Amino acid sequence: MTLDISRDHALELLRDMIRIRRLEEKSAELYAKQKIRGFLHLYIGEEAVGVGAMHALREDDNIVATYREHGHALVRGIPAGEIMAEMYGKANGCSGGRGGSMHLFSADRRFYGGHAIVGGGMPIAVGLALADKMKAEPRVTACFFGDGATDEGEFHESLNLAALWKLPVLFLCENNEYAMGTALYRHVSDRNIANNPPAYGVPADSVNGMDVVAVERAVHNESELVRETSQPRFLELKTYRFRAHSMYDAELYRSKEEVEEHKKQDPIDSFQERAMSDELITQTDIDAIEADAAEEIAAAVEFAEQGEWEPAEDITRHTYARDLS
Amino acid sequence: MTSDEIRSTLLTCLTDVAPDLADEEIEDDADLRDELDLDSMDILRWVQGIHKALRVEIPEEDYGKIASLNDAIAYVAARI
Amino acid sequence: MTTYRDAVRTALQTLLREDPRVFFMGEDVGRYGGPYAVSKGLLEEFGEDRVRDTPLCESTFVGAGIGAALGGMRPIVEVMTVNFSLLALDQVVNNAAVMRHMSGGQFEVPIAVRMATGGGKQIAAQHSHSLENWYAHVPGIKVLAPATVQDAHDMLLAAVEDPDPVFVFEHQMLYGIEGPLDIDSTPPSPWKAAIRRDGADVSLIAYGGSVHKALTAAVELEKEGVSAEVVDLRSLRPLDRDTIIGSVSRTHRAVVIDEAWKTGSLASEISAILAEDAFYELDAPVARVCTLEVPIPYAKHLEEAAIPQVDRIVEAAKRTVGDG
Amino acid sequence: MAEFIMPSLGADMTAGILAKWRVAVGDTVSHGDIIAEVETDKGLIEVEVFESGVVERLLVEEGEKVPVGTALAEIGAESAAESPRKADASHRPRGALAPSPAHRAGSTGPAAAPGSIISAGSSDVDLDGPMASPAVRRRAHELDVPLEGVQGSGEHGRITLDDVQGVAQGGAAPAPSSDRIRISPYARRIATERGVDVSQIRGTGPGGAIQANDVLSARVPEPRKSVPAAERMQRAIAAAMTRANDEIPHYYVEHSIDMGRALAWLRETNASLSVSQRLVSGVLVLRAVAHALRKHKKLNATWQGGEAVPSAGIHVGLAVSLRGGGLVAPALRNTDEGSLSDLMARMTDLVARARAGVLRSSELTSSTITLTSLGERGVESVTPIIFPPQVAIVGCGATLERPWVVEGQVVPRPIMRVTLGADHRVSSGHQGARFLSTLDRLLQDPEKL
Repeated sequence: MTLDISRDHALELLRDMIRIRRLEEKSAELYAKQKIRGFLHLYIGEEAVGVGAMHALREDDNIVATYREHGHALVRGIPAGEIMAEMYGKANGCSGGRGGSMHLFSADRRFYGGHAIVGGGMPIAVGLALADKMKAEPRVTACFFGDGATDEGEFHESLNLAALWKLPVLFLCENNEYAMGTALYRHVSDRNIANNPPAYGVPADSVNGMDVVAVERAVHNESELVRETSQPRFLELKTYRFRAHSMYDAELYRSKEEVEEHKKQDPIDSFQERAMSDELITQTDIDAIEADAAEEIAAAVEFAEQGEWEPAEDITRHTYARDLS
Repeated sequence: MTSDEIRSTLLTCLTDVAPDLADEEIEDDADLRDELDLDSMDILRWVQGIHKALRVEIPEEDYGKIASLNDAIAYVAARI
Repeated sequence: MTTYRDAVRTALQTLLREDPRVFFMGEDVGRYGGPYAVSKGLLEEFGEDRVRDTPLCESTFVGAGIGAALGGMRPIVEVMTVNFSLLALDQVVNNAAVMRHMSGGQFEVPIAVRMATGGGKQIAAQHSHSLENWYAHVPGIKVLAPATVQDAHDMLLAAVEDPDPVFVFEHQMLYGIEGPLDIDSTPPSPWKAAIRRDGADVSLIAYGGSVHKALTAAVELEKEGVSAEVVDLRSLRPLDRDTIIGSVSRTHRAVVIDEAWKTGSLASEISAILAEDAFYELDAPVARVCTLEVPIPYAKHLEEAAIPQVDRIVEAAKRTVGDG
Repeated sequence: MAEFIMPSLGADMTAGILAKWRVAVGDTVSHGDIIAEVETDKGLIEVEVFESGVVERLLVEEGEKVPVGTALAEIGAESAAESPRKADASHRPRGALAPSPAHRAGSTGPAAAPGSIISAGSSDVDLDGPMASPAVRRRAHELDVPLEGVQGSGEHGRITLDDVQGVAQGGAAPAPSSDRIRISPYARRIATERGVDVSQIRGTGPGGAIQANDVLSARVPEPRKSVPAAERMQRAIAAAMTRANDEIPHYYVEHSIDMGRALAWLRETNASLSVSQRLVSGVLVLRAVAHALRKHKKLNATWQGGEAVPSAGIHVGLAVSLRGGGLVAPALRNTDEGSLSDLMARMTDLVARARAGVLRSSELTSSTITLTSLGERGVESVTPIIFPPQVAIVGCGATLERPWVVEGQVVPRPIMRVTLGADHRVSSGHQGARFLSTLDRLLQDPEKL
């Protein structure tokens, strides 16, 4: 089956997936060297989801993401330097050093944050959609969450409320088969997550999250339906993370064989192969993309290294609109 | 001992008793009790001071004879 | 004279009329007219779009309010009681309170959340607690406790106008009280405490429903020759340290009245403030009159025994002046 | 050449055990390869290398536990020709990976430089004060042993309970400090502001705590340094007298005393004494008042918080007017004890110091009654106002020759008019009158004074 996309678009998709992967690899390295601290959740293996979705959504749409959101932020347009600086905790980070890896924000890009309470971002997405609906804005709110979030009450409440009030939310479930270390079959009664939303009147579908082109098409179709009907929809993106849940994880809960099996479907490798066999791209293109990515990441690290620490005296800034003391 | 020397000694004894008088112009014929506000305790301590400095003993019945500085100078001069 | 309930409704009407960004949602606020009849008639006046009955999902409708605020609206959310609001605490503490700071100042959450609090109606341990201090503990949000009819009106206007998340706690025994309401006056800052009664011997520091008990106690104390000043905190976060310290610097004695449990209460906080910043003004140990450390019981006599009453305030005040 | 270090996989990971090498010296590795397994608290974690090259040296053996940041291996450039092994490479200290400039500049940054972790665990020593556990500090407080002076015998000089106990038993500890006084913070503050000695106040608050009212009703002492500013003193007197006049229900009784025998005895005695030992009549009155108080204890008391508290000793305060216009009434402690000449010496000294303005504060606060005499100025009688918190005051007028009936004959006698002003809450006029007649009787027997 051919990809049925233009060369330019193939290059765009590949470039963004490679950018994410190199950013994540560099992050792991800098974490080991203690430049980055706290929790660090890497997106390696899941790049096709973020890249496909972001390419499908419109610039004016709202994004609510999770704590594994470096890739979404990067493709959404937050500069790699600002992401890296945020992970460093520097003042020139995209959240001024107050958020870190799990809490990337950008008002300019309508990126309403990485949320680290599982399911906690969902009511917010519902509220953003409510605001748009009341203001008659033709906007979709794309709400990313993992399979673990479907266990939470807020998942069910949010589906119900969005359907009841007919709100333009696109629920995007990044099912990577593990809620941290608990396998899907051990945390949900019905492993077919897409069975759930129709009970609330929310149409649901699934797509192979390792296929960037399939993801892009599905998200495009779903988001435009949401926009047209002003009703919520649900899309499950079946994916897999190749790395541990976070850095300090001995991965006692899954076998190496299982990981290796999934790596055969590496979204970047498989896309490269298909694009090359379709003669959309060449090895030279890939080398150029890799070189650009390496340069971009090196510049991002430099940007982070050169960044200033926010003065500790300013710690209370942004707690309130005006300092209370 | 000249009259001036006696006067100077008596004055020193007086300001020992009443330090606040040191800055004041003490008129030689002023009444010590009425005008300089000395009481019997002050007079006694003055008499004790004079005794120590000049070895002149002033008995109680003679207190009336040292009512002013002038009187006291005369009294002491006669007994040195 | 206006009731507290009508004062809140008047404020809601004004807000809905004057600002198209404002909408009001909560459980039974529309058709039912509000569990405390605060919003009676609003649905009819403003329609389903702006007066929204929500499903029973505190976490999600408060969270949706936060999202709508992020999206440029000025939502007013009613939670039926503070006990129920615990279901929404995740959204309050993890989202509303942190959004501005965690995003480096890029996003703000101008939401106003109203809820009933306090005991006195014999509705037992799942509807009667005073948990304002849980909220007042959290930086990033603001907490108001209107005790008067005027404040019930003015503070809701201020809460909606404020760029930060504001939580307004209305004591459920106050909805029926009557008082003057001047909707044209310029209200005092909601973030400042008020001296409700001047006195010389002891400061009775209270908020919300307890303010009225403190005022009654002050009258009783006067009969016994003790002149009590009554401080109404009004804002629970930020706390108006200056007024608290100012009052105690005049009276040198303090009794803090708080319908929450004593342990870890706002009364504890105020006592600590006095120990920190008014230590050399204190002529007697600070006294606290709080709810006994039990779930609020149903039976009338037990409920009354549990929550602060006038006689306990009088007794505590007399103890501080060495007269009890 | 690059180093492969023990990675930090979480903020709570400070060290790891190198469980297994997956490579050997000479192996070529590339970025992302798993080259070692590290045993952590969370289990075995595979560790990747972030450089590409040839493993030149393995610095840590399997099974060894090393801190985060420690160099585990050296990775040389891929082409062996370009990477001659440096002779000094093996001497490089472990964990000495140089911190980046950014880290040096931002020492307050959250990420510590690699290598600094190693010393972090040992730096929890409080260098600002003596090291002592809370229990030791409490015991030291109880025993009033200042920790600063204690030589610690524990580990790293830590002060132990035994150290504190030893100092306490050795008598090195200072006397208990005055903060044992139970007093409200506000009362302590205003006492300091007003110069009131709180050790002289009896508290009326809970558990005998001194409260503001106790301080406010305590007598404000006169300033003790140099000759006091007359105005300031006058203000203080005015305040004390106003309060006394407002608060104390005074009553007055008056008595005329024939001083003939006392003065005659005095003349006789003085004639036989050296100038330095001479007595004045005032000392006789002073002593007589003190002796009379032994019988009339109600007048020798202080009013504290609504009740009269009998004073333990008799300390008559002597009103001394200062020429500048001030007035002080320092106490002669235990006025009823010791010889008359001793009392005279003490009185002389006290008056001299009062005039010089060098009284001790205790002398200004410890009077239990006051004696004031204006007789020297010719005044016939005095109606004095009580100094709070005292409950009585004795005023003497001049001793004047008056017609007096003795055994049916009118004869001139030296008569002194004595007035007792007393607090009606504490004593009655009857009791006051009896005090004055005792005083009269005592002055008729001067040799017994």
